[in-house]
Amino acid sequence: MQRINDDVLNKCRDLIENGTCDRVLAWEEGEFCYDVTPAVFTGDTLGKMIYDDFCAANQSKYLIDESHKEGRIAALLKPCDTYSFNQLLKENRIKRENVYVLGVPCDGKIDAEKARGLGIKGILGAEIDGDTVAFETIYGKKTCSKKDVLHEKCLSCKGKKHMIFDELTDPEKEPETAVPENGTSRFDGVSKLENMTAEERFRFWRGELSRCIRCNACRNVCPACSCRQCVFDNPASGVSSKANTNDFEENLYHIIRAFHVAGRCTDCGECTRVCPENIPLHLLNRKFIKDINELYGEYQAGYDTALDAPLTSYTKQDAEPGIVHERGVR
Amino acid sequence: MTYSYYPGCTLKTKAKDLDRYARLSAEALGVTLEEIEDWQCCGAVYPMALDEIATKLSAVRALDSAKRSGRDLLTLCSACHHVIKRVNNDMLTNDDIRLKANNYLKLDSVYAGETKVVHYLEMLRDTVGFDKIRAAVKNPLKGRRIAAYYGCLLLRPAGVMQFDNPENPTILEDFIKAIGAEPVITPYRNECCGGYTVLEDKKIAERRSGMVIGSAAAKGADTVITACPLCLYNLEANAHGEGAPVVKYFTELLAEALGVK
Amino acid sequence: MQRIGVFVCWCGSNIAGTVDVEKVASSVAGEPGVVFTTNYQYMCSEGGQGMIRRAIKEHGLTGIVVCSCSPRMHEATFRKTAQAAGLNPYMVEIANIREQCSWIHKDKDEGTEKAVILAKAAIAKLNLNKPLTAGESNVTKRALVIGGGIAGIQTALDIADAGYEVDIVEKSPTIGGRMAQLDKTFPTLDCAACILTPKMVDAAASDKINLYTYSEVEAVSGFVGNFKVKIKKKPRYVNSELCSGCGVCTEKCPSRKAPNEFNMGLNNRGAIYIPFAQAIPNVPVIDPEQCIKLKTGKCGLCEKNCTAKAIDFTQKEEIIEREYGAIVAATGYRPISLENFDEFGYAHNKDVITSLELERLMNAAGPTKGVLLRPSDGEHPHEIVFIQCVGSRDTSGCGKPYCSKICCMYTAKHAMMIRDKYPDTKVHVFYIDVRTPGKNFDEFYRRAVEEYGVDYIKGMVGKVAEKDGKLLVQGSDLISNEQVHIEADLVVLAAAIEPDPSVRNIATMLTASIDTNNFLTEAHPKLRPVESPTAGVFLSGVCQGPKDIPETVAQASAAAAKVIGLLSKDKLTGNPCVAHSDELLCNGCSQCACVCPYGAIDYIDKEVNDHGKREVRRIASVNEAVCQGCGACTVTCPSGAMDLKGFTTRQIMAEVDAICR
Amino acid sequence: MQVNDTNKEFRPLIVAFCCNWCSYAGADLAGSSRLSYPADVKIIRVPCSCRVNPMFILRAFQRGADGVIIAGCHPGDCHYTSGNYFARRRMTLLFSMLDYLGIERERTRVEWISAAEGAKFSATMNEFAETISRLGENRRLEDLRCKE
Amino acid sequence: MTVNEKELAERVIEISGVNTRKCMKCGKCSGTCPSYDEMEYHPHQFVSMVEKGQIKKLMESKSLWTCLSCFACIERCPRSVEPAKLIEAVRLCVIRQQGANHMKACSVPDSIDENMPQQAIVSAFRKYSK
Repeated sequence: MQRINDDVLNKCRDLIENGTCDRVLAWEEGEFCYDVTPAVFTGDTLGKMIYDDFCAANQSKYLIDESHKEGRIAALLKPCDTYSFNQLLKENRIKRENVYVLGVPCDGKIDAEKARGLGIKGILGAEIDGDTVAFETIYGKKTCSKKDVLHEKCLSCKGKKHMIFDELTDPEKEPETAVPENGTSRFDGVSKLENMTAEERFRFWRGELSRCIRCNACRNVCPACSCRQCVFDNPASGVSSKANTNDFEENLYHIIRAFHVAGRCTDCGECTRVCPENIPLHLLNRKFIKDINELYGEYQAGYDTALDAPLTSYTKQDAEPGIVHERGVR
Repeated sequence: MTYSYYPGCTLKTKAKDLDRYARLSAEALGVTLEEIEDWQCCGAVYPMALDEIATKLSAVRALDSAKRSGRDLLTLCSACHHVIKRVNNDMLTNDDIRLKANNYLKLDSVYAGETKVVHYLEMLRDTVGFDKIRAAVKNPLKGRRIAAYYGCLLLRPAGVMQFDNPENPTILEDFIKAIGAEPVITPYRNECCGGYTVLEDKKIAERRSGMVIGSAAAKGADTVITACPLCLYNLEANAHGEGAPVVKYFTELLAEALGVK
Repeated sequence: MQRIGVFVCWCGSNIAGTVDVEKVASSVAGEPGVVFTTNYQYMCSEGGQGMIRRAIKEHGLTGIVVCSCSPRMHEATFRKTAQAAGLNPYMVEIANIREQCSWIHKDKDEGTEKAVILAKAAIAKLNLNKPLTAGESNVTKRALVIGGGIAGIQTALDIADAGYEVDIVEKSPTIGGRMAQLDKTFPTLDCAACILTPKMVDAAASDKINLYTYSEVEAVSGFVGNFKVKIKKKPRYVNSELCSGCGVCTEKCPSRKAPNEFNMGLNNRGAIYIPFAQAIPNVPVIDPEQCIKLKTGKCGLCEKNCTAKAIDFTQKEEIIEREYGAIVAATGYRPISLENFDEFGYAHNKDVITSLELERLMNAAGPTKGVLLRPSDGEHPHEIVFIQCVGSRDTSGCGKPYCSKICCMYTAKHAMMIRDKYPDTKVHVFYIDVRTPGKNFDEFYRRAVEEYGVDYIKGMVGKVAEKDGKLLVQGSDLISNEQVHIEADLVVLAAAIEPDPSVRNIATMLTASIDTNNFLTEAHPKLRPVESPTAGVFLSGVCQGPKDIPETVAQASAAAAKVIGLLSKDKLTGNPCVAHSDELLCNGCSQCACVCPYGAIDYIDKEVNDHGKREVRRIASVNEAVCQGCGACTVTCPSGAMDLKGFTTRQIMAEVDAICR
Repeated sequence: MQVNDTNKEFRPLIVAFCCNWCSYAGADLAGSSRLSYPADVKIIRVPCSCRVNPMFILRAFQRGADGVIIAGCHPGDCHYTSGNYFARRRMTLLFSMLDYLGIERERTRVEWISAAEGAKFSATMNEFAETISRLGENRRLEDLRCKE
Repeated sequence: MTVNEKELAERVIEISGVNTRKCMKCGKCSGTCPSYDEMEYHPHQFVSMVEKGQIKKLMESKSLWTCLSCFACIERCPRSVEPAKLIEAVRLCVIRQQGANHMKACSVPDSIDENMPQQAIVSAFRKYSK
């Protein structure tokens, strides 16, 4: 199966040849077809560049460093990546003039692990076709329903519209507005937890968070967790710790991490995607997003950089913290 | 430009002129009005009570029909416009009404206020443009002094109707200028004609409409125009005596000016 | 490692009655850093302080913990004590074992146990204290007043009187503001011009006051004591040095189409004009929008007729840069636009006017020479209706939610003056409430009713309709429970007032906050009513909230007193407990600046050396003279780059740890 | 044999963060008015409620606190004009998150106490200490703390 | 206020969606009302009487049937109180009772003439009966 659309590749080649950019941020293949990693290409290495239905990573975070290098880089950004990109622009982390945003369309990205769970093994390639996915495997062709193999984050896709771009590779496909894929169901997971008893919630999170091995993958992939030095790595902060000395540590770590990105998290879902222990970390971030939406009005980080962020603004009529108590036992 | 068109009951019976001249003029101006199928009476009054759902459904059906055709919904009768516009606003902003109405109707897809409701006059102002109308006029109504009568339903509540400044509207005056006549402004142009109470007690309408007509006459208007069949009825019934202006639907004068009457 | 001394006070029996002070002293002796502990009857007494001073010297202490009353009581005392013994005053921590321990607990064991923990927390914090020095900055001994109305003039006069230089920037061609437009003033009915114009003359004559009329503030930078301001001087096209103020040019000007702003558009003025006879400076200005010469190149009649050769069509806009130690906003107000209130017929009826227009119609220097005539036909009105609260107390979105405060009183004034001058005139006032708090205010209003027979109707007007040259006023009379219909000749609307729209831009430049109604916010609603939250910026007059003239003048003088207090200092000493950003940790994300109420955080591009790697980064930089030390930024900062001196994250965590141990 | 500890009455550990301008002064007033509240409440002075970092609260729990209360100026009365408004949002979200993690929502609280409200300070602390005593030792956080 | 009246008042508030406490008693609604002289209780009284729970008096009043639903009181109210919605809610409390229609179908033919538009008849029916 083709690993990159000719138009996209040619566009990148043009951008380098006509001097607009000198590098391209895209993906390269690893050992297996689904084992793809973000990588920077120059004119010479463009041939290795890929962009297909396995390329799920949020590319925006790489642009913090890349945009501070000399020259200009073309970045293949999916619609969801542009929210993070915008948020980083708002926080002055990216030098806008050094990035040429090439908006690429996205039909959702395939989680090979989920496919393997369905018994589809030995994957050689895959392509989304409408509501199904066609796999090419060493055992022959296989198909399955798209929603069964999409990444968790794609199941609550914010929509197919790019929030910011210099050029779209497929302007025909660009919708006028961002329509969320699954409407209101994005917070179902959070609501389900909210409706449990405190005891059940406690057991749930204990079960999940106790698996944390503090590999920091969630932090390293998160575009909002882009501090020059993380408080948890800074001995002077008083909370640094590499390994867990007790069970509390990972709670502290994950709560503080979620708090630090509250109001800035675009809900890109990368934390959950990369967690080797499959901890549903996005449920922490989404809890903050849901609370913010309910208490302070709908807010989508990265949607409009001119809006005040919920935690750096206030109204005099804001709910009192007691509202947490008043909502009662759920 | 093509609109889904909702004529309403009165325009099919007592107010045929309002409808006929609107259609002729629209054609002359290159606007297509496609009457929606199976429309039902809008109910004539907007049910203000929050627990009234059934009485809002016919408006929702019309709105949904326009949504399915992918077009804006054009209205002409002031009452229909008022009802449909306000019900649409409910569907857009009131979660409870939206939920209940959709539960009743069981439409193919949820209707949530997507349709844009446009009054014929708004179409003239915003889509065609009064400048273009002025250019299209074949028989300018020179020398005619016309008082616009807005009534209540087009203007209020302004927050929902979004039609014009509710106390100092200009759309009909601009229209009058566009067809070559001179607008006469009367302070009662946005005061009630007496409305439906005429069924019970003609005296209220007599006083209210008499005031409107009297004021228009005192300011030298030869014609009063309106977009509402009930206003026309009340005003006409009280436009007697010497120097009383005639009461017409605005579409009739438009057709006359465009030379399609 | 610190060398800490712990001093436990008995406070007579206040502390010692419930807390075993000796046990407290001995229990903390083994805490990290503690090298000396003692207890004494009254630590704050000269004896106690002497004991502290001696111990500091004898034991080479680097810091002291005093276990005593609330730091709000004696922290300053013990800081001075420490300083006298050569310690940095910020190497002092207080454990509050009186108000928050001995006074509220009865059981001695319990009290002692808690006192020990509080002492340990203070010791833990002190171990992380660093000597702090307050920053100092110079003060430019000059003030800027933005706005030349009565508020700005009064503030400037008071500042000048104290011997400081002060500049007034006024956007219109003359100072005087709204008060100059008024006829009489309540509650004494003295003429506005008679009491205002002498002040205008004083301002112009003062060698300490410099007027920039027809000028606007273009940019503000810097901070308290050290503001840098760019002032844009618009071209008058008249040379002020040469002009004699004879006014011939204004008479010769053939352009007569411009509405006269000073008369609220009730008549027209020329393209070259002096706003009013007592204008200061008494120099005409050419309105480039109206001037035939400037628009077409032809005309120049004014130039030909000017014997002083003062007309100069080549004048250009000028930018002046000046430095100030303090800035006072006195930007004033205007009546709201009435386009949302056309039920009262303002748009179509010339005889429906605003109260400010009535002021001009009643004024001897106004368009009717002070004779009350209807704008439509120049006839005397015989029946007049006043409508109160037009756009005030309106939460529907059409008007303003607040009470405009001045309308009740000026309407009583108008009604009374009309009845006095034209006793055959009937005057009705539709009111919702009559609000007259103020010295001699209610008496004034009652005079209008009782002596002058003004008809006050409790209710509101719903519609004003014109009929045969009369205005039919339909309103409710809630007392008699009827709808009243009055055939009036003139209707006067008490339009709500709103801050002058220029305030938005000025607030942004000054980093002074404005509320949802665009009024400038005060630093504290009760205790700091004339200061803005931004240090060095003060508020004068209606820009802070609706006010009448006496209140405006009082606030203007209060703002001046604050300015004088600031300018009288040679150096400003800051609060050393301010935020500080670690340049190596800072992401430059700007979140801290979003929560800073004082605009104390700027971003600078600075070359940093991050473990050998040199690069230019965008980093937060706290202006210590402006920061007040609230700490909002520290929590917003995800990387922990922002910290608060005196209350550092590690210090507070050390206290938490000590308490929870 | 020693008597088992469980017989001893449970005394909670409560950390109170008080803003310098209102609530700390309110605590002083409670003291000078001799309005008592349990010695279990230990006050940490901060310049403003907006200085309270969620990390401080978690740290307190980590180190053994059974309840944490933050007291600040009433909304609209902040010495720094807006600090408590920011604190209000932060703490609302943090408390909601703790609740979401299954930690008893009663263990955290924000109260607005002015310098004149000595009685309110005392009443609040009495009531809060009672609530925490009733809840007992912070078992759930104890689990988190991995105590034996 | 009887228990029954309290329930009625709550019902009126609920179906009208009006917050009577927003009223500052300026009387602009009554100053505006074109039907004022036809009414026994006037728009501003509707607001205060609903607030006080005096629904029965209102239900018996002819004011209910003379409101023109012209929305002028709603438009001009400086506090967005919407008195007309209260009048409609009280009217509904009446006509939703069994046999309490203000207008009966049989009486209609007498009141109409050949020019009267359908709109008038439908409107009156909607306003006066269930």
